Amino acid sequence: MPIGYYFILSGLMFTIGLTGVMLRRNAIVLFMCVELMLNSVNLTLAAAARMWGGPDGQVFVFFVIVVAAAEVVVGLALIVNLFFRRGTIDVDVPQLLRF
Amino acid sequence: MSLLAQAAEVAAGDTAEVVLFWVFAVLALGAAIAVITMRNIVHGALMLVLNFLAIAGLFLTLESPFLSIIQVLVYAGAIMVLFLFVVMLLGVDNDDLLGADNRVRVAAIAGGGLLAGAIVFTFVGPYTSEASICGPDAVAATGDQVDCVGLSQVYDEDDGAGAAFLGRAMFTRYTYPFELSALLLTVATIGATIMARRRDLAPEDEDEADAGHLPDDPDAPMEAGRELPIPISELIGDTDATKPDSMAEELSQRRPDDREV
Amino acid sequence: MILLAVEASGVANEVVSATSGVISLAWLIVVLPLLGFVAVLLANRALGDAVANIAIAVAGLTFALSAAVAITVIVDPATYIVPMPTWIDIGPLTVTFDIFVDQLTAVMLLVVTGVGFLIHIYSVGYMHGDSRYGRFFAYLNLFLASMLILVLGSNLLTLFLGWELVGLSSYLLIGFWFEKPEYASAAKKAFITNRVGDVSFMIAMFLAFATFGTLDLLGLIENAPALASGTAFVLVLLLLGGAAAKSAQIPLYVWLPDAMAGPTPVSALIHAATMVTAGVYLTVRLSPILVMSLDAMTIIAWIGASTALLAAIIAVRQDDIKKILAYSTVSQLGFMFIGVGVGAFREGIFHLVTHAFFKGLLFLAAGSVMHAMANRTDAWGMGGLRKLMPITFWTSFIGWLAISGIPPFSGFFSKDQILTEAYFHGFLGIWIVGLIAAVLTAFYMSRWFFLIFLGEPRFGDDVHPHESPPTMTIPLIVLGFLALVGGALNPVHSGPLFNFLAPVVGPIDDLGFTPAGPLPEIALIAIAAGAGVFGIALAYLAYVRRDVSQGRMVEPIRGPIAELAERKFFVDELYETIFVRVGGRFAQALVWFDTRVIDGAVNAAGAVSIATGSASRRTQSGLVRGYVGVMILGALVLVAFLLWQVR
Amino acid sequence: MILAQTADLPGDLVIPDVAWSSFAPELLVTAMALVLLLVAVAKGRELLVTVPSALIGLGVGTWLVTEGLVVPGGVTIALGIALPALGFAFPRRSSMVQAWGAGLALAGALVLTGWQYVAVLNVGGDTLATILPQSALAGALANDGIAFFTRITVYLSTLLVIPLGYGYLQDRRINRAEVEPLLLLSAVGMVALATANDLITLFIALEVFSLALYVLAGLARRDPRSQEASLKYFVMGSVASAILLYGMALLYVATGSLSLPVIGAELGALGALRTVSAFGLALVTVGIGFKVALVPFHFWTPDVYQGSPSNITAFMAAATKAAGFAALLRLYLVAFPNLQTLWVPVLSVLAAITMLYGAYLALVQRDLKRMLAYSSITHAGYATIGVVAVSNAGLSGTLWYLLTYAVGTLGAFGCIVAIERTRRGEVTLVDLRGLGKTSPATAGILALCLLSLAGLPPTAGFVGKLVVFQAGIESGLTWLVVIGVLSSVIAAFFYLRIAGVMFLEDADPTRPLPSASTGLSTSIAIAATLVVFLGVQPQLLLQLADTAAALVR
Repeated sequence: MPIGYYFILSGLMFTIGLTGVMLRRNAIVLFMCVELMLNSVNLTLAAAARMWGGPDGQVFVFFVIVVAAAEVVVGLALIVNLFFRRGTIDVDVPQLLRF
Repeated sequence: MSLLAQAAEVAAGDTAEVVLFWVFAVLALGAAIAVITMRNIVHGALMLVLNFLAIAGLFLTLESPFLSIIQVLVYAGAIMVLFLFVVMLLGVDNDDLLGADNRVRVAAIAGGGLLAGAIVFTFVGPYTSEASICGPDAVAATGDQVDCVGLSQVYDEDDGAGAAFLGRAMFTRYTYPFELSALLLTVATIGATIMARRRDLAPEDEDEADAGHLPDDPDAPMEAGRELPIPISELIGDTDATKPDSMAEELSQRRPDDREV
Repeated sequence: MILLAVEASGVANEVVSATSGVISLAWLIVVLPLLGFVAVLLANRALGDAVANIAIAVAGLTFALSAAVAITVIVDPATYIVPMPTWIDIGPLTVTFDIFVDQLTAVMLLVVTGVGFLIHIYSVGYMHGDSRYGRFFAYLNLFLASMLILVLGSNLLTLFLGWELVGLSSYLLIGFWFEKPEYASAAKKAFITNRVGDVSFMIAMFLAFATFGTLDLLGLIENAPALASGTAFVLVLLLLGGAAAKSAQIPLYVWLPDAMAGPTPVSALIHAATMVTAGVYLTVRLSPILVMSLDAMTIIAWIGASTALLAAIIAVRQDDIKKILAYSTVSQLGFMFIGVGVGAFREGIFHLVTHAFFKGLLFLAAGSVMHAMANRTDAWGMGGLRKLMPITFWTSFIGWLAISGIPPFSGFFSKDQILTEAYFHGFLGIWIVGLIAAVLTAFYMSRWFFLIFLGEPRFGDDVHPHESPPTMTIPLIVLGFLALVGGALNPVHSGPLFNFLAPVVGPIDDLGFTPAGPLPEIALIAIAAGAGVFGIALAYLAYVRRDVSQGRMVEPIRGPIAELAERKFFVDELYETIFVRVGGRFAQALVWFDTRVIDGAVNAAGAVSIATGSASRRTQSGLVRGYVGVMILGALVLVAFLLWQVR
Repeated sequence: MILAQTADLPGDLVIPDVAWSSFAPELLVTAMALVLLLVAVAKGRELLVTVPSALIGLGVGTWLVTEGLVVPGGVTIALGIALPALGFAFPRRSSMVQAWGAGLALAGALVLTGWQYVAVLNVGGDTLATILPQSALAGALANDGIAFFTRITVYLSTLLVIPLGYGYLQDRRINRAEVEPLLLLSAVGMVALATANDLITLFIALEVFSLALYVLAGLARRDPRSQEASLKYFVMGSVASAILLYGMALLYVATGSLSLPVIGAELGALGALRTVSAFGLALVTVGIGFKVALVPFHFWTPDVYQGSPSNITAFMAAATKAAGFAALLRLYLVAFPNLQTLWVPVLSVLAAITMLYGAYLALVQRDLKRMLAYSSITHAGYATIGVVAVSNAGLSGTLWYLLTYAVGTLGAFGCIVAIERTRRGEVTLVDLRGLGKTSPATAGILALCLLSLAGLPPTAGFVGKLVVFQAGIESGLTWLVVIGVLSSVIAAFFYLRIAGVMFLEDADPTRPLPSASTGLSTSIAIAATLVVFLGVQPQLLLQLADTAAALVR
């Protein structure tokens, strides 16, 4: 399998995640889309590691997973807090800050 | 040699890899699309799990069984459980918040399509030739084609899963980021405790009344005066709204008009 | 030609590093007023009105020190550099706080500190009883320090430092009576107009540094002859941009008339004698660069001439006694720029000095009149003050004749020499415009003088004019004396001031000027003097003979130009339209973009939707996604651009 | 098991020598953050935590001194002694202990940074040079001028922010015990970002301080604006870092390395594969541009700056920008020098748009924090000029500019905190009317800091602009500098407008006067002093910035 197919696949997944961020207003789904993006990057990195025959990419994948976990923890805590204060998880509802 | 390593060896073989790649690729893409289009969040989350699992499978075909395990454990296991837990906790299982306007959808999808096109354009060619098939293949890279080295030779014989391979790099070359990631988790933990605490015992939380100048109802109109930005003519005058709003008016007002005494 | 021969006497100064003697103390000239500023501010509450004495003492000391420095320079002419600590030192750019003293500096020092000192004294009487009396003197000291930094800086950057500080302190002083909103807005207008000039100055500085590799005045002057003419042209025009803002030349003069909102001593000090001359000082200081581009100099001359004419026309129809003086200042500054532009640098400086005397005097006299008239400024509501305020009357009389260019008063000599030089350097058009402006000057100043002092009183019983206290009249008398005899500094073209300044101004003799016509010098002098007399005579016919003192009084000068002049040729309105209205539209459009477009989710993702934006504001949601959308759009553009670049 | 395996491994496994001194300041700050967390948990029994940690500190310090590292040892011992002393000085006031402890740690970190600077500058034959290798930990960490100078800026800003926000947080009753540790940890993350020499370190460091800031922005949990700021920052930040990450992955695809210098070398050797690297470059530009708020990736800035608690905003504005630009400098000058033809025009255009757009929009703001947010966008544009100059002068100019910007903006936000303490809600221009009369000290300092931000001499900001513009001119970017000067004139409008409202208008007697606590006044005063000092006598630190430039690469 030429390695490029992995790159293209992960690029498409990244694009889907990015499109999802623009489409959805639900904060939880939004984070899911971010997770999707991070995962597709992981795929790129793992494929590149295989392509170059070195460990760097795999190590990076490992760290990205750690980062994703940390981000999710904070993000979900934020959402929970937001939900209890304002009763919604629609990212577009709070609009006090503008202009 | 562990079972997983054997599976990886089989998976990364020529024909099996092609088959598995396409299966997992279709699964991953389909699940990803489902995540961003499904209205039910729980379904979406399950689709995300499916996507993660498909990627775990792809890691196998990429000769990285250790990553595959981590992927299943951390992502599909821990992170997704957290997601589902929060979804259940908040009781918002139905999402009717899909961007309401068709135009947004068209624009977003058009943007995504452009990006996807750029990605395909970038990789097709140099990375999709025969030379880019991984392993010690007979086809040598020519022109701008890229050769794929593959991982089969760099793994030690008894390290089928690549854990030692990974660990060696992580604890030598990448010690510092490893330590930093510990810091990251600390920060995340502190952050989550600050954020998710329902009630602060001590120190006392900010009074609800203190924030009372803000409309509680998010749909309420803005406070007067915040609605519009400052007209620029005010920049040169002062903040007093009763003043003439331009320099010229001020000047004309100041002109003494009492020539005939 | 006698006077062309004299111009060849440019002997270059030798450069001396002054580490001992009076000149080595020149840094005190800057530091003293700064300390005075701080001391007055700090002691303001404790000492009450007595703090003014600190400020005055500081100004006096500064003047004494300046005089000592100037005398040293006169006795022993050279360019003195007083070594001071380094300010900035990065790679090729080294800027020190060194003090630069030469003949030109000496002249400026005397004018700034001398007039400054007198105005400190005058302010004691004028500002008496003001609620922020102490603070006023603090600001005056700050201004003095800023102006002296400008004059004494050995580097374009330290000069710029003073340049900005002068702007800042004048901002504070113009807006001193900020209770009236238009005063505050006048202050802002002045500051902002000056900032526009600063852009030009800063770019000029960068260009100079890129060209010369140094910003030291000495280095600039030494290397100036090597300048390519194209660079010189651009550089001089950029410098002109800065100078025009500070010295109120077309098109940036609009701030000066408004600046009259400040207390009158401020108008006299800043807007007549010192700050506005900074542009003239700058151009003369860098005259070796100026002479590298005759085209640019011609532009300067024409800007000066048109400013002189336009401001004079406007002044003819102003009724506010300070506004008249303000436009007259703009006009006289135009004369100085004519001097600079036609290569008569020394004459320009000479006019700067005499102008400081007589315009300072006139402003102070106007202040004295306002003091007596309960702060009225409408000239039509005055009249007959001759008997009531004899000292003010007689000093004003001197000032009037001086600015009108009547021999042997000081203004005659300097103005005449500029015009003569313009003629002999071949600028016939400028000479004619200058003459017209000179006639108008005599006319409107006579109008000013006649309306205030002659005829019968036209004010009611509610005001009781009286002569001002001695603190105000003494500066008047001193300045009156100077305005009377100031011409003696340089009565003929090869006078003492001329020779004194010769080593430091640009080499004019080898520029190949040819006289514009066959007229001899004596004829030119006669014409200039005649212009003044003619203007006065016209005004006499219009305002004295027609019996101004009757109860009803009609402005005799009518017609479309007069109307235009009265509305100041609508320049303010024009600027208002260009900058404020159009700029405002643009800003509103941007804000609309930043809020509605980004805000409305609808429009988030593409330029297509921006075009159809307002129609689809139905959903007010989408903030975050809108932001993300634009970010992604930006990313797409970047990706597209870079991919296109590599292919 | 693992140990047994490593024993059998062939000799290619080299465990790197860890030069602890290379990141001594970060270690110190991290350790203090952890101790403070423990103190917070201990609740009233601080001595239980402080005494053991003091003992550890004394032990480590003594060991360091015997090893010849006198300065770090001394700092460690001093902190060890200070900890229980703080507990005694403020019994049962853990928030005071927190603040003092954090401040001391940051001061210690500054001392250590100074020591490192000296150590690296004395490379000629000095033993210290071996203690501080140019790149520590197998190249994951760069000990160069960017790192040192950013350390100064970040630690100094954090040090000023802690007293600045102390009273404010207490007033609003959001002074949670975790605030100081989070601030310290995010400062560590910022410095780690500035020292990062490979993509992994860079990414993780970025996430460390970003996560901390997401939380800090939402500190006022009952203030809906703070909530909103936090959410917006988080959503956009995580998308931006995903984009950045993808860019990094593409760079890895293109070059096969994660180490910045190696990437730099590989990109030079690359022929036809420039497409992938250009793609990566574009996405990395987006990600970093987001962090430093370049238009059009700036949209989070106004909202987040306005909504966050003011002291956190000050921290974000001053320190984050420095860290972000450090990463930007290192990425573009170390990893992408061979792609100059690609990124110099891109960044130049972005800088131009940023300068004009930020200045123009700041003009029409009423809310002071929002106005300063737009002004911070403008300043990102100015700092970028130094980057696109691609020269030592530009590099040192940018570093120096960020320092001057940091002190100016900290002073300004400090004054806003003082005004905000006496009322709830945003500070608008109307709140400032006549402040020059009623509260001349606050108004004077605010005006001074604004003048510095506007770039008027003789303040720090003027020297900053001068240095950056000069670097731009030297590199032939005259058009960009002209735009910069223009934008600074537009910017002068709104800075001046604030000053005008304060000094040239009458006070509204019903408005409460600003009130400054001791800590707040101290840090505002320090910031103002620095603004003047760096403007009048910039020599010392300019020299540091200059040598900093010489140390890179």
